Amino acid sequence: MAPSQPAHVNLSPAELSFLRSSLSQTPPIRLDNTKGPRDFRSMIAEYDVLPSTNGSARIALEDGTEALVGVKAEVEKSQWRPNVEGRHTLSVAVGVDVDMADDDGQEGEENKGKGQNGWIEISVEIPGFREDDALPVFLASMLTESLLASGELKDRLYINQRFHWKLGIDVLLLSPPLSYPLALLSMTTHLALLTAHLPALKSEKDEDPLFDDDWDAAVPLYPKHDAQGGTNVDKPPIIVLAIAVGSNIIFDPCKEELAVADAVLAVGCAPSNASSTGARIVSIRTIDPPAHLTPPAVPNSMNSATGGVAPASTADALTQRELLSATGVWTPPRGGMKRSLISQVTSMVVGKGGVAEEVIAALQAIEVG
Amino acid sequence: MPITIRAPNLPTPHDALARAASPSDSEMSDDDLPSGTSGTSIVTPGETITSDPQWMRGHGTYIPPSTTTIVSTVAGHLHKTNKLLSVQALRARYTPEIGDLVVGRIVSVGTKKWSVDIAAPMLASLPLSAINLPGGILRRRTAVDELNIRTFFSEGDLLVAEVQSLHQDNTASLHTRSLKYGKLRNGMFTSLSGAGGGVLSRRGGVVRSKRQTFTLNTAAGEIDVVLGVNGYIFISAHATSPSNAAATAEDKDISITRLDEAVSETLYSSQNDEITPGVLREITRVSTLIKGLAAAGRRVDEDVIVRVYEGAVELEAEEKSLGITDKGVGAVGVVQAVLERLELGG
Amino acid sequence: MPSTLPPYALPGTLLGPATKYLPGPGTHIHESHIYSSIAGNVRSTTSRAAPPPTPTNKPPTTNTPTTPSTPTPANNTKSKPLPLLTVSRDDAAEGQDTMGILGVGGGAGNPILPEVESIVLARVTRLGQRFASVEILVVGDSVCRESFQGMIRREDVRATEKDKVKIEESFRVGDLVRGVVISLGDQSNYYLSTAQNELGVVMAKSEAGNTMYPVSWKEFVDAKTGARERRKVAKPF
Amino acid sequence: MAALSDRRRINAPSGGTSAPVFSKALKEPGYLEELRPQRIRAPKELRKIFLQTSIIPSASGSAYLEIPNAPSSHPATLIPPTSSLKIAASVQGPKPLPRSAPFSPTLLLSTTVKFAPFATRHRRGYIRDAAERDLGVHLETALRGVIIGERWPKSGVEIVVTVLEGDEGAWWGQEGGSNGSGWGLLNVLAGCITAAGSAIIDAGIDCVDMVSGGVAAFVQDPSADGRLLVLDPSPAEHRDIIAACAVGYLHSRDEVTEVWLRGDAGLEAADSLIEGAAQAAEGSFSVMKEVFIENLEKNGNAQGLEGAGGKRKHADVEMAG
Repeated sequence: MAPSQPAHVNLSPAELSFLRSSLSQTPPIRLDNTKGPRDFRSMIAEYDVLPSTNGSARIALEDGTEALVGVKAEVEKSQWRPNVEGRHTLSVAVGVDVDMADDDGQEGEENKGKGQNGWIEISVEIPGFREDDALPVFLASMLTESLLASGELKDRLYINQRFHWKLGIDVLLLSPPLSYPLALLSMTTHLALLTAHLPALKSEKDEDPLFDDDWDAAVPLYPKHDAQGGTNVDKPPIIVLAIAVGSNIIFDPCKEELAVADAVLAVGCAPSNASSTGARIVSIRTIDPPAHLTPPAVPNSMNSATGGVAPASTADALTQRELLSATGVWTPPRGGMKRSLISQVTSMVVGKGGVAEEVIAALQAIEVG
Repeated sequence: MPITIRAPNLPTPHDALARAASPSDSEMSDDDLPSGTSGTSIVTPGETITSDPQWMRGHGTYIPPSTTTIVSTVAGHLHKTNKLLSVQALRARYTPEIGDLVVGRIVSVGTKKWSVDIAAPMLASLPLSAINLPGGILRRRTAVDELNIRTFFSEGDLLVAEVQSLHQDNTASLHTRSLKYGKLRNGMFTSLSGAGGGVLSRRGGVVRSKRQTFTLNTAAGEIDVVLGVNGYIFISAHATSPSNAAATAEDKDISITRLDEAVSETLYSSQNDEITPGVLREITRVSTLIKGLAAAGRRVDEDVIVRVYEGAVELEAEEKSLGITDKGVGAVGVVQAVLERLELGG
Repeated sequence: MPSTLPPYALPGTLLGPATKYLPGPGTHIHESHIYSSIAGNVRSTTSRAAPPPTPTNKPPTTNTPTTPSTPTPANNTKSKPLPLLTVSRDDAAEGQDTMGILGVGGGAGNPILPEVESIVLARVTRLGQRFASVEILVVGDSVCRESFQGMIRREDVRATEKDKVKIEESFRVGDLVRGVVISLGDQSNYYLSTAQNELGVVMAKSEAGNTMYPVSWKEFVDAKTGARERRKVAKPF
Repeated sequence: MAALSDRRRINAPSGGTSAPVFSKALKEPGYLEELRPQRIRAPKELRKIFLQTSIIPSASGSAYLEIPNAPSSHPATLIPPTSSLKIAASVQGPKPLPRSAPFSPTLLLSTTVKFAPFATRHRRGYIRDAAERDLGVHLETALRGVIIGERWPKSGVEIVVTVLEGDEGAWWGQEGGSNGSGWGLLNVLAGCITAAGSAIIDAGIDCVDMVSGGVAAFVQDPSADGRLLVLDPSPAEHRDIIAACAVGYLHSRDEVTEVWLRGDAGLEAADSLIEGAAQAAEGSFSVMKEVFIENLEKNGNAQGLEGAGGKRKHADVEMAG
């Protein structure tokens, strides 16, 4: 796993072995036995908690982990860049924009502004970590790349040729990370973005921007309806955490479950453009399972305190340990993840009626309800 | 529905306090309530409890110099024992007391002792001289034991022990010199206090009682529950008693120390026995229920656990027969459902 | 899998089924087959003759008949010893040639860690009431890339009259000590013992800073000044 | 990161120096476009890989990886059309943990990925920035899965990867600069995995397998309408990268220890991207294998008599997926 500090597993080998054997049952027995492998831990969510932001949300998990996200939009002057024709056009970000077949700056782009990656800034703060520690950096970059890949958000930040919105998304974990906080942070960010509003623009074209001071007139950052009046399906991405234990796949693991995982996968997904159901993948990252750092159990046969004989040399110990097939002795997992398992996870996440769809729907329901 | 999201519940202070305070209320008669408590037995830091000099100050209180007023220093329930006034904090770390049965986790291994986390503000210590050494009869420790200290307990290992003594600075010294203490395995650990206390567990904890360890009979088999006074709980598959283990072991030489040997062979094992899936499931069920109890603000003791466990099994069986497969209600949901039924039933 | 072993292997190379061989250093088992875990030459030795697997390979099964969890393949070895597969780097076999202090030829040699019963050379760094701290410089015949922290407890200095041992009469900071590792110890220390005749201080300088030579089992003499200093002296070879 | 500027050294002007714009590019509108490199490799063909181990004498294991740039199609301009990848990885240890460190039952791994200041068109600072830290985490994940850490208790190993020249994210002439959306980082990661994977084998640390890196991407197909899967994409050669994926792949176990996928990938696309990246990693693997076998054979014959110079070896392997 990314960070070495919170990943530090402090469970005894006997506990690890116990957890592993319960999670590898079919169906797996989870730590909270009322939950199935696809179930998320129950949580408490609310939005619009910070009045001085454009959008905010707070989600608390039952283990006490709590995240707070504030989205703040500020008007910023766009950078000017001389074009080859000597005409001034907005500099264009290159990359993920699929729909723009031709972006070499020859065509007029006044009609539709294009956003830049730099207009969105995500910072993640976790108590007990420095800003440049591995965990916050990793979380921030995963959140950023999912957000940038998932749609036209950055294009909506375009005001006119001279100005744009700069979106600052500040993610705060209010408690020390008791479990791997990625999914929690992404859900909170999702909710904050979903409920974020930008003041309505009153000025036209390339004038200095002037905004309506009526908050009721503000436009949502993620409009519910597109220009044609149809429902807009563009929503912020969410990231789902899944672990594999043997052939079982378990979603939203708690700390103890994470500790015995063979592999951990974070899947970022956004609602699919094409249909109202299902989702599409915008990013995948593996996370190092903390089990790699756990101590292997000393089997009774090798422990002088339990009537066994301690091996005389490390070479000997190695042979005995490798031959160990007795169940109930914890051995840290080795190697990686089978590709078939990854595709199983992704299809469970983004398939029809998959986990992503349900989570997005549940978060949507908060705003509606 | 794999995901349950609830709106934050606004605190209902009056209701919550009344319920939480009820056990201690009964022992305090209204007529001699000291002044300044405004009807409830909850006091906050700085609140004057009484200025009557007849009362003596106890834990959680303080008398400002040159006055006779007793002032609370913590937020919690007011307790009165004869003329002694003490305030028990609503939420506090565990303070060890001699004789407490605690569940602890090894934090570090020293040359002659282990440091153990027992949820107290300071780590407890377990000297090498305070454990049962393997090899039968209680023997003196040797230099070899010191070198092999890690074979007994190493970092992360769980153990059940008794608080043997307290030092000046309130650090506890533990011992495991009894066959009922020692390393824990074949089960899982649950914590009701410490860092795990989140939004859902503001109250609750383990009740100090006569019996901290008990065996629960389930359909799948027997389950041992160790309720550490410190809020650490270990639930495991029932260990076959030492005599059985010795009988099953095909030992040829029958000696007096045989029983001890059989014990010592598994005393420091960190290898689990074979546990049937049924037992695994029941162990996690008990652990979930205990967490749910804590989250629902109930104090946890043997009686409550047994009752809630039986209720939950019954509830599940009924739901199954009715064809309800209501997964994902969460620990608190189940516990609350069971408690409601129990209260309805009497 | 062909029945013949490849002459050399890379990590992940399949060497053979676990029922036919025993895994030795440089190998691991994955799904009951033995694979190599380092890049090097493959050797197969029957465990009794070979030096790396000491004869104590078997005792777990013979000493403790009651231990239920002894892995089954190990039981088979009692009747018919399986050949032990090891993968080792070439240059490690030649040892001293390539393992210099400067580490000639990057990556040469197996990284070494002290293990129990290794004879080591260590330099005393600090003296305490009950122990002497040392840094282990040489393990067996190989010079360590970096020194390991070690510790000699007072009771491990001499084999006899342990109670009368005084650390400051046995070692001085800077002495070179030959010792044997008795425990991998806690935290960062390895425990050493010098409680044998041939173990102890092998090289020492006097307070005047001159080299000394041993004169008895507990004294060194300064070659220049003739001053005597007390040490736990290793028996000269 | 700008706030964390390095005060101990004299730094280059903070404005940075961008690639020169020649007057020809301004006068002739089409000229710049002419310079845009085109992919001439087949979609499944990898670039050439050069790998050499044991290059740093003081390290216990080291490797150097180079993926040279494509020959320039336009000799008229000074600016190289594409970037190349040059990575040096070194392994220090396993060595004892510092005194203050707590007991660790396994080998502690610390990975550092650092771009040399001159590694990209725009000069980079001395202090590791977020992208470099992120790469370090990815690399650690890739390596942690192959190392058998339990065999080295109480020790640590430091893996230092220096990117001497990094693949850039987009063509330099494109607006927005050569950084693009950071697609080049995936190539850098794959290179780091291959180089660091070779270095740990060179150091003789127990591994369950050899880990190699590979990248695959979906690009906008210029000829047909739709997406095209290409292996080992050089971002400068592709106008639009839709999604890309880097993996750390274990050849004989057929497992992946690290997946980094970004961009708008559908469901099936994600699977085929990982599949493609594994194929690309297979290519790097065959180079690694050849290098190590050649090393072993040489050692076996010459009994390790030669010095460091004799160990040099050279593998230019033409890869065809």
